[in-house]
Amino acid sequence: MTLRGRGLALAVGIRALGMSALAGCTASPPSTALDGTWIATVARDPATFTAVVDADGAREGWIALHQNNWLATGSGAPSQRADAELTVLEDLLDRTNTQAVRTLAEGWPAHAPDVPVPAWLTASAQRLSRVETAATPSPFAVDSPEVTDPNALRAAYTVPNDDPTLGTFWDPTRPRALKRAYEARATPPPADLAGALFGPISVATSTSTPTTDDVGACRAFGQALNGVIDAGAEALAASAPPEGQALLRELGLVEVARSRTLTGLAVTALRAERPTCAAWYAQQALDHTAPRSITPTNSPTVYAVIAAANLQLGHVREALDALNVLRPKGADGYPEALGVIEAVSDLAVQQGMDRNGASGEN
Amino acid sequence: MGERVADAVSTAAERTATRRASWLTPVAGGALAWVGAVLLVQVLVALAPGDAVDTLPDPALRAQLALDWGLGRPVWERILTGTVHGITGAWGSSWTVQPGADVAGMVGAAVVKSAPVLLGAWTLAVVVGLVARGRTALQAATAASALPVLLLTLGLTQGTNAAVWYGMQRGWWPRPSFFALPTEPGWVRDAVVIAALGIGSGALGEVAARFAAADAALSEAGFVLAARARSGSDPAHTSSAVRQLLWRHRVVPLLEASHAVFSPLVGGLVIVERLCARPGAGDLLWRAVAVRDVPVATGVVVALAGCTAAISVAVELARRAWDPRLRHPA
Amino acid sequence: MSVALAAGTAGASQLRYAEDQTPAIVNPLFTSSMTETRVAELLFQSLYTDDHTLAAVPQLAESGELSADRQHMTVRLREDITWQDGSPFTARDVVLTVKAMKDPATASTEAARVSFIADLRESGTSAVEFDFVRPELRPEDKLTFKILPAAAVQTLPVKRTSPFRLNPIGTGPWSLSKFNDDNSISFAANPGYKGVDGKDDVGISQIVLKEVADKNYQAKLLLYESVDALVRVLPRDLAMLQSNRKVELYPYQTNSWWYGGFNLQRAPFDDPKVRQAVSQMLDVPDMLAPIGTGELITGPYVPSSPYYNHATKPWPHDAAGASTLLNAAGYQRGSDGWYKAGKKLSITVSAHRSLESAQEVTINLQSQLQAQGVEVAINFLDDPQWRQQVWRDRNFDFVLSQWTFDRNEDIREQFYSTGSRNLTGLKDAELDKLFDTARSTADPVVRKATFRQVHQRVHDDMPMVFLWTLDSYAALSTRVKNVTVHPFAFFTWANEWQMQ
Amino acid sequence: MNPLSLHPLGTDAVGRDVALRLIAAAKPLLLGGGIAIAVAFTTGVSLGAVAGARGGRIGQAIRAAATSVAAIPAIPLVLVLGLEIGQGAAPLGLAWGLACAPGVGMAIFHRVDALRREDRLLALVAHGVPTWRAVAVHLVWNNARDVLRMQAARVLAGFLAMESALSYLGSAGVAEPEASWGNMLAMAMRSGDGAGAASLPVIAPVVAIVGVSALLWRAAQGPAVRAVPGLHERRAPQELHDGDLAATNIEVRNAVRTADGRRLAHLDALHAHPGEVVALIGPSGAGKSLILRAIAGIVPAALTASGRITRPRLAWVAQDARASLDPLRTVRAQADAGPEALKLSGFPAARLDAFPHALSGGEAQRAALLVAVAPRGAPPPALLLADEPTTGLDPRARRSLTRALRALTRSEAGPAVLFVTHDQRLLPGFADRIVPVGSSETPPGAPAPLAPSPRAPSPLDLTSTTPLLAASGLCVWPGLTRSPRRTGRGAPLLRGIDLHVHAGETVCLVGESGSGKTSLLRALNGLCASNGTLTLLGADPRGEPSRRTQMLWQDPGTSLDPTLPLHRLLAISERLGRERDTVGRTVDEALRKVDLVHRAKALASELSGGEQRRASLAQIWLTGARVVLADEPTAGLDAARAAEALTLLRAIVGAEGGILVASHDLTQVLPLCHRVYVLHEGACVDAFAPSDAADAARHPFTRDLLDAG
Repeated sequence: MTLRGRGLALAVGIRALGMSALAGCTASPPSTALDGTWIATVARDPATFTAVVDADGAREGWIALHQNNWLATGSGAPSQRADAELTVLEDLLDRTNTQAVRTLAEGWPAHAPDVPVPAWLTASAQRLSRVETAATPSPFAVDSPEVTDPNALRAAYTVPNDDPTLGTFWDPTRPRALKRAYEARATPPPADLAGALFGPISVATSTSTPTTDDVGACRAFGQALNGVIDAGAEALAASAPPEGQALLRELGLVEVARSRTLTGLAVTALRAERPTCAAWYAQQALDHTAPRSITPTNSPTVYAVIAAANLQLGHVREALDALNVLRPKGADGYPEALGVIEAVSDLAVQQGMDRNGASGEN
Repeated sequence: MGERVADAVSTAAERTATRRASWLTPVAGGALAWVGAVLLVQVLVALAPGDAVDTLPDPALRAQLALDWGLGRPVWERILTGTVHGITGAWGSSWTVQPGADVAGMVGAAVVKSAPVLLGAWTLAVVVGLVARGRTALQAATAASALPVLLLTLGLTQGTNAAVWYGMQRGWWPRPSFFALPTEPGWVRDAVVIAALGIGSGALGEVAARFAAADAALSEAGFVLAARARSGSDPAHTSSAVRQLLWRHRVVPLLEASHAVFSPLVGGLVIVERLCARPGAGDLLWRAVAVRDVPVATGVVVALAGCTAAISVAVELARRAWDPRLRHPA
Repeated sequence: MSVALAAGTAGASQLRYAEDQTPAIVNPLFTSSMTETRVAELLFQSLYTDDHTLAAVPQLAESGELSADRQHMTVRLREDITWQDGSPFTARDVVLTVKAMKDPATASTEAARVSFIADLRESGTSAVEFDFVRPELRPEDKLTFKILPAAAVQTLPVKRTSPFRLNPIGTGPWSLSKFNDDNSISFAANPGYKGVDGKDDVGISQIVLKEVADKNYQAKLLLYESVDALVRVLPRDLAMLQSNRKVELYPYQTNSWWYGGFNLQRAPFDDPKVRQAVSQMLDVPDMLAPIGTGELITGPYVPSSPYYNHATKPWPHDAAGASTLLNAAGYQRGSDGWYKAGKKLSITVSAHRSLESAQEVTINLQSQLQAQGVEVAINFLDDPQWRQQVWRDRNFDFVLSQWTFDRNEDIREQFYSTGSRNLTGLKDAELDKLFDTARSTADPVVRKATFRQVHQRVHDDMPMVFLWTLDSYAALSTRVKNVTVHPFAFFTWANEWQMQ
Repeated sequence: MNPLSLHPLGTDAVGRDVALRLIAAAKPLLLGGGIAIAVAFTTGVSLGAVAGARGGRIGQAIRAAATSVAAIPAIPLVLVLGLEIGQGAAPLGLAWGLACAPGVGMAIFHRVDALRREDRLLALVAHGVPTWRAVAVHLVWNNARDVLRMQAARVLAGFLAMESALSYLGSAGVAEPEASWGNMLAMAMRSGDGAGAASLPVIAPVVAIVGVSALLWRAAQGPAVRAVPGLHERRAPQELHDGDLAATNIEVRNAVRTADGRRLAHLDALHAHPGEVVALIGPSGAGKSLILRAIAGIVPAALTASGRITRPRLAWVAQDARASLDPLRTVRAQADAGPEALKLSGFPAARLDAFPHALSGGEAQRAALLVAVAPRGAPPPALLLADEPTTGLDPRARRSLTRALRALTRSEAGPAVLFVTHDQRLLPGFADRIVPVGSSETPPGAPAPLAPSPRAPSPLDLTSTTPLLAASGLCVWPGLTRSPRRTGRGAPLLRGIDLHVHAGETVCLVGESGSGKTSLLRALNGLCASNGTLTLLGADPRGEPSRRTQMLWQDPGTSLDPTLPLHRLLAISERLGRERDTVGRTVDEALRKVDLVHRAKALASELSGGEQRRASLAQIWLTGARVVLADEPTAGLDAARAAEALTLLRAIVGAEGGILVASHDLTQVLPLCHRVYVLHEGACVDAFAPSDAADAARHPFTRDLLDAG
């Protein structure tokens, strides 16, 4: 089911809820696998959903959060959630950028022995190591340490550095600077519904989360997870009041929850150095009917995880394909991704230089 | 109601023609028809504009084949050698379907694969045609044969798939072995092919119409009237004597019908085999035409023409064996 | 990162996969379609192949030393490998295979892949010495062509009609067991298979290639579980397949893009103004809509390619602009079309019949152009006609087709003035210079920047209207375990797959 | 704007309106189908007509060629041709036309050949119509138009089925973007978004294909073939006993055409006792045969019979003796031939193992009697029904048959015989009782008008005038030929014939059936090969047959094209007459002369027997023929009708014309003519005037003919 048109639906859904009188649900409904998650609370008692969404006028922010348009969540609870997500996103971009620059630098003599390593590349490598070893996070960015507001930083990142000696190059520390900025202002998410809405859900599954990087085990766990979520969603839809069912259907909350859960699993797997599982989880999180676009089920983090995992697995072109989605189009988008894309592009060119091309028709 | 004198002496020329009623005439007739068919195919292929060989991409293959088939020679010589090859079975080798394979072997195997389907469809058409005696049955047979083979095949395959899948979804039955026509070979696919070919190619309608016409003529024949009169007064006797007489006289229209419907059946074969992905002569012909393999295409057509001629000879011999008027002319 | 290989019990497992057309000739020397590439991957091996991180790893080779001047290389071969008919694999097989690929009379379609080898010779039964045309950095990346048994390639020229195609002998994980009579091909696991770094057992004992011409029906067969794998799924069927838990979608990163190619050798498209006018008449998103989802492109690369120049602006869809261009080119708008010196502007559009959705796109293109006065005739060609009319005789005005590239997207053959696949007849010295600089530099950053300039320049020369790249997915049943799909050859790691 | 209102049937995958394309898709069917019909008809119809008209060796050659083209199945031929001449509706139509040509040709051949065997073509040619016009207009266009319609529908239906299938499969039929129901269906199925067969773009072409092919199949079927009563349904059992037949108020109605069910034949009461011979007599066309069949319970399919009948075990002998024998079995297999039955029927025991088609005329008659009397596997009959068994027999055969029947009834346990005839001369000494049967016009029970004694024509003084037609030393070979001068092959049928006809004279030619009367007539008209001197009005007709002679056929319908109204039919003869400058003879005058003005608009097929005879005489009058050769004009007529026919013929020919009549029944024509020639075993054995018929010098054969009457 394509969820591309969900944004509009959310606005409609909320307004409709506001008007209809919410009859309290009487008999205690049968327990479903999704009990205890925000989906169940929202479906069973839509009033709580409206309460959270209308709290201190942050409706537009919640809409933006639902559509994964994190830079437009304004202020209040949604923007805090957005900051948490952006922290993860920038961390993944930084991880990808660092690995790309380091691999490019280390692989240079093997691929182009006659050509000296360019100055900007060595400078970039030094910047990365210097920023990593800094004790305190004070120098967010080598260029403008004093700026701590992420939006201001990002405004400067739309163009590459223009260094008189090194020529134009993309400063590799930009994603890390943004990550530090978001970490600085991030606050722990509140424990109530506002903290969990549109977020991942934890469900009990028959098999335990795999610990080794074995794609067979990941797939078994993933399929079990899908089974549980499907069954729970079906049971919930059957037992929830009509407004709840409308909410689930209109906003595709189950799909949003599934995607966020799988993305979470992917990020943890990546951080636990299990790139194959990370790539598989991210693949399952993607909604293939709206490929290469940011939608309620396709969050920017999914593409960042795919890029990072594939780069680690050596599939440079798949990483580049995912990163291209984050490329800024017009006003929105993530300009810091441009540097990462150029780095990974150079790596792709370097790896493919010695192969002769094959081509075919149809 | 005029009575007339049977002029005993019909024209002399025709009387001598029937005297040679020996078994030789039909066989010679059939062979002549087949040679004529082979010649006609060669003429059509040679005279039609453009030469199929120059659609081949591979320059080496083109040069070698131009040599093999002597495409430079004058047209009549190509036709002559083509016909001689066609008759002697030296059909050359395939250009592009299975480059290098012997055409006679390929075509022979394909015809053997198609034979059961042809036979099945023919039997279906004749049996239903014979059984459809009553007026409504007759109309039903003609109406059914109005459905072209394309729609019948699609309807049967897609319909069966949808029905079986519906049942499987609801657990009414386990997954049948023949499932997902037409990719799974098996007796169900052959049944669909036979039904579609027998009915769709118009064979059924043709047979039903011929039997109805034969019955109408029989009902006014003198010896039938005599037999009915004879048995009319003895009820127990009514049906068996007359029916036995009539069945003996339905053999001849049966034989004629079988010859007449064989050609549309073979025609429909190409379409049914292609739609049901069932290998055979029709499918091989389609594949040869798709990749411009002229030797295989002409080979298949000549083989099918041979089958049709053989069927006509067999029918003619059966008629002579069954009908004394042909066996011993006056 | 070694992938833990579960000890697959061979068992009588069967994988059925669907293709549009059964390959006509199963002989790697004459591979021309992607179907034949995949079958060759099942049956044959090469000196080096890709590991899971797409890095070159020895397959038939044991090890290789590159000389100091990097222009000579000695490759020692593995001694434990035998052909499927039991004969031993020796250096003679390698030498004869390369000689056959280089033999002009054989006219092998893979000749370009050994153009970097000047000469080679056996040294002993298990070593081969290569001499390269130019110093090579990592020749093992290029020694990835398939090796045939000596018996098949010893007498030159090798003919397409040689009986080898009916009974191909390889060293790969599967051998061709039978051409079934319903136009499908069965492959059986090769007991004597020797895999990369010890992975010798083959997970699936039988693979069947089924020919199903209609792509829409292929998806239905997958749902009916009559087929276990589809190589390419129509974008239209993605939603249907994704919601079904028994099927798993794998993004299949082919660098393939659709184009409308002009014939620059003859009127009316020898005049660039006419070409630009026609391209401005086309509403490309409207043409893409009926056939599925994809991304529009402005040059000869896919957007995710490092060489794609995102700065290039697409030609505007602007009818008025098109009219002025045509007027500039000397055409006047008559009542029923454009006329130049009395002759009506009418073009024929040729399209390949077996290219899925080609009919829908061509008809859309025709209605758009005819709405703006350009008379269009459509000419659907099947394979033999396509090769003869389009490739051999260049007898076309406008051609609609699709190019697929492997990871290096080497478009030189397509746009270099003397390129063997330069269909449009583009002759641009400046562009040739860019290609030469790109090839000569070893600095990846310079090569990336140069190819981006090539992108811009080809966009401006406009030998083609660059249309889009379609999302392509492979779909496999969840009963197939431990699946990793190679982006170009699909079956490279199929020996590790298992069936439940 | 509801999209459906813009596109009633929705749009296809590429946004084209389905309804419009559905109509546009009819173009390949009409274009291709039209070409197919054109090709199939130009080759098939012309060759089929020629083969049908010529018959013989050329006919066989054309049929052989047709079988070899037919041997190649249609669709494979289309594919191979498509390989060469490309795809699309036009080449497809051309190839399909060639493939259907044999079928069309054979259908036309059978129809034209049947007409030729009924001498229809010969009549037209003899009348003066040029051969190609006779074949093309009269035989093919007028009389085979239903065949043409059916074949056209069959070709179109076949083309639709083939074209839609090939277009669906894609690489052979009509390719996109040209519209065809086949490729519309293919695109709809291919791009079905899960709706599958339920979506409009799929249903529309399917309905179109089924609708049109049903219509075409309906047109390709012949007239509604009715299931035949009596063959299939069980009939109510009749009560069965020996001896008497009692039948009262038998009525036969025609239930098909008129709603009121016009009554065709009626009989008040009839009974017959064993050993009795009852004769049913009445003018020809009075429905005698229908009554007989009603009694036997075997009325033709289109009619219904009512009335109370108690019938014993029956036997039935058809009018054409050979037809009442099962052609597939020998006589011995059909009859329980005991010595006593053989003696009664007079069938030679030696011929028992012969097949019916090998028997001579007389033997066939005896065999029919034997099978009726002693059928195999059934009890001997108590009542024998015979429907005009003597018609077509020459006098000697007629006499021996009546004697056999008489002996049969007199044998012990012999059956009663119910005997239908129009020939009263048989009855004296043979029939015990006579039951007259009135036709629908004459009320039942009215006494049959006994024939007035024919008035002998006044003797002519012939010595001075030169004969109109004179032949001396004529040898005649059988078989039609285009070059009558060249002598035929083999032995001549007749040798040394001398005869002449003077103005105003009526001459008769008498001989047994098979003695060559017809061949002699055709030789005189220049249609059969003959040598010796032959002059007609001073010229030899064998060169370019002058149209002074006309032929009158035994079946008057032969020379009348049944599909034309009478006035247009006669207009043809009028034009032929004008070409030979017969001044002022117009159609209206001819109609008045033969008293058919009130039937001018009627079709020739709707005329009664008498009216047809008068119409053919009008044809002859319009051509202004001086000599008329009549072939058996009186056969099947009772004496009165025969006399009436000849007097009318004489009125038409006028005093200065000559008439030559051929007949097998001497006694019937003797009183009506001036002179008689007798043919026997290939020669003219006797020539005499009626007045000295009783003279002793007559040839024994002539005497035999005279006293058989």
